Amino acid sequence: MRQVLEEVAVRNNTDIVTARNSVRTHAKQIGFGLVDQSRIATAVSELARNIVVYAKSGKVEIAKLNEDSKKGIEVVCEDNGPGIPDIEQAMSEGFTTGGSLGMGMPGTKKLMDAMDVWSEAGKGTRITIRKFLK
Amino acid sequence: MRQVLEEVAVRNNTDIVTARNSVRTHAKQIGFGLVDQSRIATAVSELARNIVVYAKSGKVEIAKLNEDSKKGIEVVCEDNGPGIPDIEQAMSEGFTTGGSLGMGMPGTKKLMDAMDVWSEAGKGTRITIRKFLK
Amino acid sequence: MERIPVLKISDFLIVTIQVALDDESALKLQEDILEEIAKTKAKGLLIDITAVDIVDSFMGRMIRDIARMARLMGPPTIVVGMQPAVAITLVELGLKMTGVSCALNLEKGLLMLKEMVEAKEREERTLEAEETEGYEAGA
Amino acid sequence: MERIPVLKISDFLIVTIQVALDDESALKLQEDILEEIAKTKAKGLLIDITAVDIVDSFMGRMIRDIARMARLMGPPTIVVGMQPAVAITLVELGLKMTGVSCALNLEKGLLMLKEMVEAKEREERTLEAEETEGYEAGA
Ligand SMILES: Nc1ncnc2c1ncn2[C@@H]1O[C@H](COP(=O)(O)OP(=O)(O)O)[C@@H](O)[C@H]1O
Ligand SMILES: Nc1ncnc2c1ncn2[C@@H]1O[C@H](COP(=O)(O)OP(=O)(O)O)[C@@H](O)[C@H]1O
Repeated sequence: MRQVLEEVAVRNNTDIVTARNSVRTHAKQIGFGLVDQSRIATAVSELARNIVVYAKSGKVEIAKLNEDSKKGIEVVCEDNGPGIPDIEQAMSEGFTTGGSLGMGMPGTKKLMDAMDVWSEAGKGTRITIRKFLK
Repeated sequence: MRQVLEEVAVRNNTDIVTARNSVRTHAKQIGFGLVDQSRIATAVSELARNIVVYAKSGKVEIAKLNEDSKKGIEVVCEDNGPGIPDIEQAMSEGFTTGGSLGMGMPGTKKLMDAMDVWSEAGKGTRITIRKFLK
Repeated sequence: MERIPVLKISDFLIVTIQVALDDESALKLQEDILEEIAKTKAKGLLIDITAVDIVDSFMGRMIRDIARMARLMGPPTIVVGMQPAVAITLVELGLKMTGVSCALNLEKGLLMLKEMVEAKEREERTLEAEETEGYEAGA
Repeated sequence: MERIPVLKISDFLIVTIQVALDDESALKLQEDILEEIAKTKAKGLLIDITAVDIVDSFMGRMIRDIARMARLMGPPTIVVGMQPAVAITLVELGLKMTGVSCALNLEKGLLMLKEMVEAKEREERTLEAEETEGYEAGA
């Protein structure tokens, strides 16, 4: 079962803070410990910033995963921006088109248990990340 | 609205200094603070030096951006030199064909809000950089 | 936009980050701190992040850069109070915090900063050693 | 071409950069400084960049290289007066200034340089005492 808990609109710097704080709160309620809360919130902060920087606006959807076998959190970060032309490149450390560290995408992958990237040129980007309770 | 404020011919070391000082003065008048003035002038210094080193001569055009939504500065650095064969490579840190630091192009990107590079082999290079008032 | 106060206590600047900083406020803080260093001629800088529970790559980089920038002006910097979860996340994220000195809390940080200021004159040799190890930028 | 004076004051060389230096003048200054070090047997070098409001990668590298080269000849170097905006720009640009000691102003810089020179001399004496032969230069 997948239950949507909240949706945060992301259009500016303040929304990045709102998104990561919301995710943190939900992660805590779902039962994640302090370190996982920090990992999940940090990952969302990276993805939300990318929405603001590269796509101007988008949204972050926070959902609870409640399967018998796997419980946890799923966050979908979505925008209608320009899309990512080469996903593999974007996932590699140090690659950036924004003059920053190029650490957000590969870093998010390391912090989460799963990460799916969908993107189409001119249509947008949808990144789904998951973390499971141990 | 885009209003050209000044054009500086770039042919030698002294012109690099002239270009960066002009840009700094205009940035100040447009309303940029000390740190942004330094960022913008430094970026132009890097690009003007590249004109002298790689293309022998060219020009730097300084313009004011005065859209309702975005106000700021735009600087176009243009030359009829040999062009940049692989722009992505030129934008990556440490890449140089001039035996220097290979930090000018990626550094400029980091200091500015936007950077567009156009280049064609044998025709020349045109780099447009922008910084917006916050 | 949040504005974080930069306090001068004896010879040191003390910055306590108590709210969740957005990117713009973080950059403003960076500027404020460096201007205060120039204005107050502080001998050392202490940044207290005890209350910060999320440090992403942007914020982490900002903290690191402040330390590097301050060093170019003179004063050494110490970061105190990083929460265990934050430290774990930053390392897993892969952010290199080379050149940033850290201490457990304000008290230990102040002591350490005092020693750093005193030891700064002997810095030459340390830097030389770090350099041969391929030590990274600016701090 | 601009020519920056290199002054000797007691045991130190003092270089104050007050004009916007073009690349050629910057390289000439580098040469001048190293020649003065050899000629005057100065014990320390102080570069004052208080008046410099733009340091790009070329100029930044030059300052860094002067410090590194001077050290290879012997005298420690200190850079004083870097403006906050310049420090921010250099770090954002990504220039590694490892091995460059900095101080807020001329006064603090001179004090620090004195201690650096003294620390260096102490160390050389120790090394000399320890090693009677096969001692290599450049500590
Ligand atoms: N939402 C997005 N829309 C378009 N491009 C994106 C998006 N997110 C990431 N990218 C691309 O992927 C690159 C790598 O992203 P990341 O690893 O987070 O590093 P950084 O944000 O520092 O550049 C970005 O530079 C950008 O080109
Ligand atoms: N105006 C130009 N014309 C031709 N080639 C250029 C120009 N600007 C930059 N380049 C190429 O891009 C490379 C990277 O430039 P940059 O990052 O500024 O580093 P550097 O100037 O130290 O080499 C240069 O080495 C050169 O090959």
